[in-house]
Amino acid sequence: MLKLPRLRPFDYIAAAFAVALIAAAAVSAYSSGSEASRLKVQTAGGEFVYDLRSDATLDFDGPIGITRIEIKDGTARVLSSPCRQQICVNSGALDSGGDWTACLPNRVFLEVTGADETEVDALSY
Amino acid sequence: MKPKSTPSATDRELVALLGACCIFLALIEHMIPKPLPFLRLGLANLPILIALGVLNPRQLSAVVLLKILGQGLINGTLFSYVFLFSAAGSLSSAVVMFAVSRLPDRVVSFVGISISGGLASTVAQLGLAFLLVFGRSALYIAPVFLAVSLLTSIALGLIASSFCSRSRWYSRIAGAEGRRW
Amino acid sequence: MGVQKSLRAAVIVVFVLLTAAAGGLGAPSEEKTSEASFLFDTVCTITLYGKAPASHFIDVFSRMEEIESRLDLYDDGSALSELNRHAGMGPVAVPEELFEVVKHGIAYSRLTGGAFDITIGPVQQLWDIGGDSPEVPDSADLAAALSLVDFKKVIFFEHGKRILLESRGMMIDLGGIAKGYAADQAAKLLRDLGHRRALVNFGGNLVALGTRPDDTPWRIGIQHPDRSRGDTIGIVEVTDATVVTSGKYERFFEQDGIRYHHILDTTTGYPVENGVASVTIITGSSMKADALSTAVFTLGLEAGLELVNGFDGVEVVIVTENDEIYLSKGIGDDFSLVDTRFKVIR
Amino acid sequence: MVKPFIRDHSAQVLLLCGMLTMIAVSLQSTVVVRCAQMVFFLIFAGLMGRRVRLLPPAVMLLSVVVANLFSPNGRVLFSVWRLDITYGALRLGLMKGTLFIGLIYISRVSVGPGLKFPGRFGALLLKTFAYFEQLTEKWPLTHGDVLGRIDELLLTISRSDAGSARGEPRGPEAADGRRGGVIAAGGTEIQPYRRNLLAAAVLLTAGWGPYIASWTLIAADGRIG
Repeated sequence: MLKLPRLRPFDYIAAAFAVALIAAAAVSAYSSGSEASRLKVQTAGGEFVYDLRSDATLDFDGPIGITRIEIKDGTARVLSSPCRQQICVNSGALDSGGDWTACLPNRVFLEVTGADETEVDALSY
Repeated sequence: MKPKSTPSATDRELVALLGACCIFLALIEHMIPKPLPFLRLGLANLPILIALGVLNPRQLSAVVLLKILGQGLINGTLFSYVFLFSAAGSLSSAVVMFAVSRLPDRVVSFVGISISGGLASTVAQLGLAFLLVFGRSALYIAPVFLAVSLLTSIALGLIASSFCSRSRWYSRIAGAEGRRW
Repeated sequence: MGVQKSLRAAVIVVFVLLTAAAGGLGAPSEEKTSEASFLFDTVCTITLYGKAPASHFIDVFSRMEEIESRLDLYDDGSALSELNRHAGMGPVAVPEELFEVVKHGIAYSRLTGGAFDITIGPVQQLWDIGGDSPEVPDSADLAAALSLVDFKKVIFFEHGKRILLESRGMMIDLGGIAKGYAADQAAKLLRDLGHRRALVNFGGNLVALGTRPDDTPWRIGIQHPDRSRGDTIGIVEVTDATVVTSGKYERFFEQDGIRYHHILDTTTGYPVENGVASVTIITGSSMKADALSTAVFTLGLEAGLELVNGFDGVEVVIVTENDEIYLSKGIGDDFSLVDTRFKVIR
Repeated sequence: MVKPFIRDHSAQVLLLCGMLTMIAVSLQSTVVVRCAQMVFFLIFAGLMGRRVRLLPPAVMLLSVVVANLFSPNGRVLFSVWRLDITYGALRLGLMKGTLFIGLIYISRVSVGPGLKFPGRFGALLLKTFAYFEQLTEKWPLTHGDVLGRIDELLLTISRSDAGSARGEPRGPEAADGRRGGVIAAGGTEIQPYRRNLLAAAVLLTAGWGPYIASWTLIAADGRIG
């Protein structure tokens, strides 16, 4: 049968490194904290979902024109909007679960879902 | 080219034989049914592991090239992603195993070399999977792959060690000064 | 053999790690689902916990659309527009729902001594804040519009559910209570559907049903008046309650460098400027909270606090423009400060 | 002049055309066309007598698609449990998966018998395949002391000096057992070099055809517009 060798220091180091690597990979992949943050966009033309980790510039058609949304570095913002008041553009970047903004005239609603970093359940404004 | 470094006929034979062993084992592995198309035992790495103690870097790279190319030819996947995966895995594992095998005998055994090589190969292939096919989902399968790779590479290290310690063929090619981990 | 032992140990460690990782994947506490829709000129979201069939969302939202179609001032086809068009022309029969909401609105107008007044319509229309072309109105026009604002001139005829607006040009604007009424109705509907906990958020008009999934009170953030949406100034903890905020930051426009917001003084016709930045009411009825938050905002700090302290079961958080937060007596420890730059005065 | 060259190098020509086809397939941006191409190359590999298995590519394609679905991108088509299936993610998964499998089968078709490698490395490869032959022939299908038998086998083979004993290896695809395919009707065997050239033409057409066709359509559109 197999004649087992005497294991030497580096064998243990390599095995320990491998176990640590597996543990690190498992933690980073499966820990609930790293649940993917997503950008949900509701428009007159349907519902869209994007991964906040992949940068993109997106155009959405609405009743009064095109709302342009940018996803960058894990945050989402409205770059430009055909609306007059520009509330959506001014509300800045959305980054944590529950953040949202909307362009009412163009019927575009953005919401970040996923890991809820805010400690409140809802916001009164 | 210096005449000294020109491989002798027997050395060329040895390179070809080890390369043939790689391809043969790859074929054996190919015939073993797998639960997932991506999980492999890495049997084809055994000859390279064994060759570490007998061949110089040039010859070793020739065996690795033969393995990659032969595998591609046998499976017909010479110019597809699969080939890219196998090439990346084989090359990175060979480089790492060669580096680790230069450590003194009392520090490392076949098992440690095999684990290092297996990890290098898996990390390289996961990297490619991330870039080319699976995207971020590659991260989710990474722990499973790394764990499987750890187990199989430990097994391969033990087999290599056991084989070399008693093989008459290995004694012949390695000679008295051949390393036995 | 030592080697085999350590090998076995390594194998066990790996599998324990893997199972632990797999365990972390599952085990969600109580599933949370949320849907949003554009209604009442804002974003309305409903969040349900536990088993929530899609039909529940559809039921509630279609009911909300029905309410909106009756109470929308800007929809020419709505029952409210119909009523406003007949101002000064005799009583108009209206749907029972509108009848009740207007009656409630007038009751709140009376209760707040006119600080909240649903007949503000003509003035609101002149400013058109939040509309397409807001501008500062001509003072003569404003005076004329203001003369039409008087909740006492709304007469109810229980028989036939008819309402009379006494003067021509009068206009009822339910914008101050419609969202509150709708949120109350949504909460009622959800309770009837068997939901013990839920969050109804109609543009900041919030109804929190039951408790959080871990049976602790809901934590409701109060919007910071100077920061972007989502930044909180403080948090109130509530169970089965509504939280409604009126803030001058919510809707406004700028003209000649001056910022005009949407909460209009029923006596001057101009946006209220009395040092108050926002008013948050915590109570049982969202419609009441909607009306009271506007009234307290208009009345200002002292009169506002006095008004609230006169009611049972109504609490208030008033944020002023000089970085102070005033709390009503009963709020106790349910309020916690987030932005420490502000001073809390109980 | 040309004919003998083609006759001798048809396997190389086929490989070259196969690689050109791969470029076309990876450039193909219409997801339906790429799916169709994948299916076509799979069938064609079968017709050419290459090993074609259905389950592994199916599992592969499915897992690539599913893996990509976890990264939502674009319009929500429908939801399965709590996962939103988005058009963008589905398209991306299909694009990647079909390319993966398509390239495998293009490669299977274009790496055929008779492929030669020049130079010293070519000679080494030949020798390697000669050893490989011996290994497959002498492989001991026995139980018991596997390592000991392997040791003996290696000793025998290295003593037999296999490298120079045999000139012509069976070459790639040898292990398959199924050698070359017959795509001619009526049972007439086509000459290997003709078959290689025919395969090359088919590959090029299937790869570049749709690409050029869409390009021409766009050009025509431009003229009309």
